[in-house]
Amino acid sequence: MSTIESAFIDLQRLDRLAACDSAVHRLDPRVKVLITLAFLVCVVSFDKYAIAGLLPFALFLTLVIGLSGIPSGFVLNRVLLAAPLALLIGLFNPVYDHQPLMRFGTLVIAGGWLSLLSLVLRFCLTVGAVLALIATTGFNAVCRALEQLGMPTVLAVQLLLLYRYLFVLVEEGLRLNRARVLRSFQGRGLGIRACSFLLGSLLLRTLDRSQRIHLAMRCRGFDGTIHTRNPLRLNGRDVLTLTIVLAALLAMRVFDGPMLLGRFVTGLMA
Amino acid sequence: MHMADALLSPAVGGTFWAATVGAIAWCAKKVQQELNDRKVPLMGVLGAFVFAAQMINFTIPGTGSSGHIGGGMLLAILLGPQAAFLTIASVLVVQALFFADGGLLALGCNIFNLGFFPCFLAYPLLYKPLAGNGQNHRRIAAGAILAAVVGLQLGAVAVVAETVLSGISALPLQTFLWAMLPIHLAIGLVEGAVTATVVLFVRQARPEILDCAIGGQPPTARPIAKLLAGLAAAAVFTGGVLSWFASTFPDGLEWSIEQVRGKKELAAPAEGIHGMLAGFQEKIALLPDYAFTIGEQKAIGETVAHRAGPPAWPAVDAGTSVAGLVGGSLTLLLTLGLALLFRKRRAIA
Amino acid sequence: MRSSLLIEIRDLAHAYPDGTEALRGISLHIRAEESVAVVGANGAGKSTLLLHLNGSLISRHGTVRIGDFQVAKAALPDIRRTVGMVFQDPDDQLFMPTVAEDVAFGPLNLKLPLAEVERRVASALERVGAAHLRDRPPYKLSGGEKRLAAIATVLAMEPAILVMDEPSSSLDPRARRTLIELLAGFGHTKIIATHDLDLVLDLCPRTIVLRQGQVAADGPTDEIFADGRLLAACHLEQPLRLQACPVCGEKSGRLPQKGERL
Amino acid sequence: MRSSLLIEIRDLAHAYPDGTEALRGISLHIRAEESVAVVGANGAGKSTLLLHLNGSLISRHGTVRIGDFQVAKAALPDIRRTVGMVFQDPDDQLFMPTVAEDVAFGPLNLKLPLAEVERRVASALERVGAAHLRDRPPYKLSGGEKRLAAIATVLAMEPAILVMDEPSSSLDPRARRTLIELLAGFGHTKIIATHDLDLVLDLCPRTIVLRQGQVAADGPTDEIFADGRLLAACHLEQPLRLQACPVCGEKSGRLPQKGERL
Ligand SMILES: Nc1ncnc2c1ncn2[C@@H]1O[C@H](COP(=O)(O)OP(=O)(O)OP(=O)(O)O)[C@@H](O)[C@H]1O
Ligand SMILES: Nc1ncnc2c1ncn2[C@@H]1O[C@H](COP(=O)(O)OP(=O)(O)OP(=O)(O)O)[C@@H](O)[C@H]1O
Ligand SMILES: [Mg+2]
Ligand SMILES: [Mg+2]
Repeated sequence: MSTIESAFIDLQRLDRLAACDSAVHRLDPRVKVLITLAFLVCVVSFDKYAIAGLLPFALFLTLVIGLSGIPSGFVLNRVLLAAPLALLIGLFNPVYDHQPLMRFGTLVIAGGWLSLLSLVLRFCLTVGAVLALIATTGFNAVCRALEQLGMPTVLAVQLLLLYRYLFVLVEEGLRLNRARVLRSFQGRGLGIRACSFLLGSLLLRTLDRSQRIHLAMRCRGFDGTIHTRNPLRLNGRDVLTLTIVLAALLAMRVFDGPMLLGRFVTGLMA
Repeated sequence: MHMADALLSPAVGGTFWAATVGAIAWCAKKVQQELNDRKVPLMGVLGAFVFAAQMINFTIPGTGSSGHIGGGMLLAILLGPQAAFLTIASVLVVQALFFADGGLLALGCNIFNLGFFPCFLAYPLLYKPLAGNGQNHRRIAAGAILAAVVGLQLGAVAVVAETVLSGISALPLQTFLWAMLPIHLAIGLVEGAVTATVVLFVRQARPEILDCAIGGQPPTARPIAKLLAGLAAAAVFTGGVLSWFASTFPDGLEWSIEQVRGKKELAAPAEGIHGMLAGFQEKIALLPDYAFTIGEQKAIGETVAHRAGPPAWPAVDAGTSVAGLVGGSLTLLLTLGLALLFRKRRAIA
Repeated sequence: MRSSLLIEIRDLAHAYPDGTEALRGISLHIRAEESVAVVGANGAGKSTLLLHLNGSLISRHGTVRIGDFQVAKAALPDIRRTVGMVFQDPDDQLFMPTVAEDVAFGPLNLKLPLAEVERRVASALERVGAAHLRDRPPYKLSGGEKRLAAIATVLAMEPAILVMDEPSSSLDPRARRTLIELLAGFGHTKIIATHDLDLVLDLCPRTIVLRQGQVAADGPTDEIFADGRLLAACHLEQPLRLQACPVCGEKSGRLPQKGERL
Repeated sequence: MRSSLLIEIRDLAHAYPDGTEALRGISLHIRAEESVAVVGANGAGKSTLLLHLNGSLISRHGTVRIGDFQVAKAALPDIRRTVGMVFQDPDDQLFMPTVAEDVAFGPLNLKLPLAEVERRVASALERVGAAHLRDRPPYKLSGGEKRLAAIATVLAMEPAILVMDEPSSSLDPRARRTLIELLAGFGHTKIIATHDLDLVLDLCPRTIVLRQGQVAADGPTDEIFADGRLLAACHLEQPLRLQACPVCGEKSGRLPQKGERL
C-alpha cells in the first residue's frame, strides 16, 4: 500500500512539474508524444547486447530533462523505484547466457552480463522518457494529444474522468482502510472476507457517485461528448522541432556515435 | 505482472500495439453505438475505483503476506466486455504514464494481457454461462473464480510468450512458465474469491445496480469471432510489416550480411532459450531479427572480418573494442557533465 | 420572461426503484425571484424534490411546470438552462481538469460561440469571487473554494432559478458567511434545501417543511420557526439564533419586530 | 487506570508527503474526562491532529503520549483500544453486511470470547439507542442512524477516549440534538473537531483553536467565544446562539461580567 500511496504523491508532484514553464513545456503535446514514441522505438530496437549505442540516447534524455528543469533526482528516484522488476528478469541473463562476448586481455565477459547491463540501461531510458513526457506535459494534455492522434474519444473522456476521480476515490479508499485498520488488532480483520465487504461498500459509493456525476453533467447539457475549448494548434516551431529531433534520433540509431567518436579519438592518439 | 518496455523488441511491442488498437477501436465503436451517456461517468469513475480498491489490502491466508485485487474481472462483470476493456485500457494507460508500470510501448501488450483475456474470453465463455442470470450465489462464485483464474493464467502465458519472443531476457521458456503460472494460479483464486464476494455484496445491497450496469446484451459468439479474426489479421499484418522494417534496418542489415556469410552465428547460442527461439523463429519466420543479431559494437560500414569459429562475436577484435569503449565512456562522461551542468544552473537559479 | 417565471408542482409523487416512497403528493407554487427554503428531517424527501425541478428525475405521478414548460423529456434542454442546480458534494459537480474548463462545460454544451463562452466563464468566476482559481485543478481546492467553483459552473449557464442542496455543509463559519452574503446578492429565484435553519433565517423569507414526502407546512419563515409543535413533529428545532443563549440564559425565542431595537 | 489517563502532545509537527505542512508545532495537555473542542478554519489541521491521537499518523517531529504509552508502532494495539475514533463520514466506518456484525468487528478482532462480544454489541447499541437497527444493513440507514451506528462500533471496544471529527455534519436538527444529548451522557474523555460552534457550547467546557497548523488559543470555551478578534483571525465567528442573544451578541467582544445582570 505504501508504494501505491507514494505513487500518488509522485503523481501530484508530476502535476506540479507539468505546470512549470520551459522550452520543452511549451512544445505542442502531440510533438512530445511523437518524439517520445520515436525515442522508445529506437531504444528498444537495439539488440540485446547493445550498450554503447544506447548512450547517445541517454545524452539526449539528459538534455531534455535538463532543459525542462525537472529535478534529475526526482527522475532517478522514480526509475530506481521501478527498477527491481527489470533487474529480477535481467538477473537471469548472466545465469543462462555464458557466451563469451568481450575479451580484454584475460578478462572475458559473458553475454549475459552485457545483456543485463543493456537491459538496465534501456529500462532507465524508457522509464525516464515517459516520466519526462508526463512531467513536461501533464496528464490531461497527453490525453488530448493522444486523442488528436487518433485515440477514440470515448477512451479520452474516460481517461479524463478517471484521472479526476482518482484523487477523490483514493482518498475515500484510504479513509475506509484507515477505519478498518483501527479496529483490526494484530492484523485480524484484515482478511479476505472483511476486505471484500470493504470493497463492496466502496463500490456502492462509487456507483452512487457516478450517478450523481452523471446528473450533474446532464444538468449542464451533457449529451455524451465532452467539448473542449481550445483545440491544439501546431506552430512552425513545433514542426521544426519535431523534424529536427526525429532526424537526430534516427541518426543516433543508425550511426554508432560512440564508436565513431572512439575511432576519432583513438585515431588522434595513434 | 506488467510487461516493461525494456523487455520488449519493437516487433513484439508493435504487434501487440496493433492488436490492442484494433480491439480498442472496435470496443469504442460498440460502446458508442449503445451510447447510454450514463456509462460515460460510470466507466471513468470505475477506472478510478480500481486504483482505490488497490489501496485496500488483505492478508493472504496461510502466507502472512498481503495483496490487493487487480479488478479486471470485476469490471467485466459490472460493465460488460467492451466497456470493461476500455476501462482496463485507461487504467493501464495511467499506470504506464504515472507509475512506471510497464511503459508506452509495452502498453499494447499489457492491455492485451490484462484486458483481452478477462473481457473477451473468460467473461463471455466462462462467467456468463456459469453465473447465468445471476440468481444463484454458488454459480456466481464459481463463475467468478474460474473466470479470474483462467483469465490470469492466459495473461501470464502471454507475458511469458511476449518476453521470450522479444529475446531480451535469457530466461528459458520453461523456467519462466514454471515461475509465472503457479503464482498466477494463486492470485487468480484470491482475485476470483474477492470478486465473487463483492458481486454478491452489491447484488444483495442494490440488485438493480447490477442489472442496469450490465445493461447491454451479452456478447454473442459472432462479434467475438469477428473481433478475433480482425485482431489476428492486424497482428499478422503489423508483425509482417514490422519485421520487414526491422530486417531492413541496420541490425537487419547485419543479419542479411550474416545470412550471406553463412549461419555460423546461429550455432553459437544453441542451448537455452536462444536455440529454441532461433528454431522457433525460423519456423514462423515472423520475427527473424532479434534473437541472433549480435554485436552492435560493429559499426555500420565496418569491414573487419569475422574470425572463424565459435564463439563468434564481431568485436572481439581489440581495435574495435577499444574504440567502442573509449567512445562509450566519452559519451557517458558527456552525459554526466551535462547533468551536472543543469544541476548547477538550477541551483543558481 | 424572467419575471413571469413560476414553478408549479402539482400532486408530485415519486418512488425509487427499490420501492421507497420518497415523495407522496406534493403541490406548491413558487413565484419569480422568491427565495424559498426546503427543510425537513433526514430522508424527508428534500433532495428528491429538488431533483424533480430540473428533470433529473421525472415522475409519472403529478406534474412540474417551470414557467411555460412542463418538465418532461422533450423540454429538458430548456428546463436545464432555466434551472441551475448546485449539488451537495461539489466533487460531483467539478469533473473537468481545471476550474475554468469546468465552468465552460455548460456553455460549450449550449454551443455558444467561443467568445461568449469565455465571457461567461470570466463573469461567473468573477461573481463568486473565484477568478484567481481559474486554472487550478478542482482536487486542490479547499471545501469553501470548491463550493464557490461549483456555484460558478451553474451561474455560467445563466439560469433564472438556482436550486441548491445543503450549500453550507462542512464549511467553516467564515466560508459559510461568505456564501450567505454571496447568495443574498443574487437576484435569482432561489430554492435551498438545508438543515442549517440559521441560513434559512438569513436568506429565505418563505419556508416549506417536508415530512415523510409530504408538505407539512408552507409559509413565512418566521411563522414557521415560531411554531414549536410543528417543528418538533418534523424533527426540527428553532434556528440556533432564536434559542436561548446558553451563556446568559436570555431567551430570544422570537424574531425581532420591525422597528424594535435588538 | 482511566482516571490517570492523560493526553500529552509535545511539539507535534506534521507535513504530508506532498509537502503540505498541516501541523507546525502543537503542544497541549488534556486531562482525563475532559471534553475538549478543536475548532478552526477549513484546512487548519484539525483532522490531521486527530489522526495523530490514535496513531493513524505517526510523526517524527514531536511526541504524543496517551496515558502511559507513547504513540508509536509498538504500542498501537493498546493505543487503539484506548482511543476510539469516530470519522466524519459514517460510511467510512460501516462496511459489514449488518449493523450488528459491524459493531462486533472490533471486539472479535480483540479475540474476546463470543459471549463477551455479544454483550458488548448489545450494550453499545443500547447506549446509542440503536438496538432496533441490529440486523439492518448499514447502507439502508438514514444519516442520523448511520452516525449512531458508527459511534456504537467504537463504543464496543470500550475506549477511554472518544475522538470525533465533525460529528454533527449533515444531521437534521433533531438528530443533531439527540447526538449532543448522547455525547453529553458519556463519561469518556472527549475530543471533538467541528465547525458547529453551538455544539461546542453545549458539550465542551474547553476549546482549542487551530490556525494554520498552530494553536492560536486554548482555554475555556466562553472566553474564547467572547474574543471577537481572535475568532475573526481564525475564520470563525461567534456561535449562532450568542450572535442573536440581545445581551451577549450586542456586546460582542466580551463576556458578561460576573455579577453583571445578564
Ligand atoms: N437512490 C435511491 N434509491 C432508493 N431510495 C432512495 C434513493 N435516494 C434516496 N432514497 C430514499 O428516499 C427517501 C428520501 O430521500 P432524500 O434524499 O430525498 O431525503 P433528504 O430529505 O434529502 O434527506 P437528507 O437530509 O438526509 O439529505 C429516503 O428514505 C431515502 O432513503
Ligand atoms: N492526504 C493529504 N495529503 C496532502 N495534504 C493534505 C492531506 N490531507 C490534508 N492535507 C492538507 O493538510 C492541511 C490540513 O488538513 P486537515 O484535513 O487537517 O484540515 P481540517 O482542519 O480538518 O479541515 P476541514 O475543516 O476542511 O476538515 C490542509 O491544507 C490540507 O489541504
Ligand atoms: Mg438530501
Ligand atoms: Mg477535517
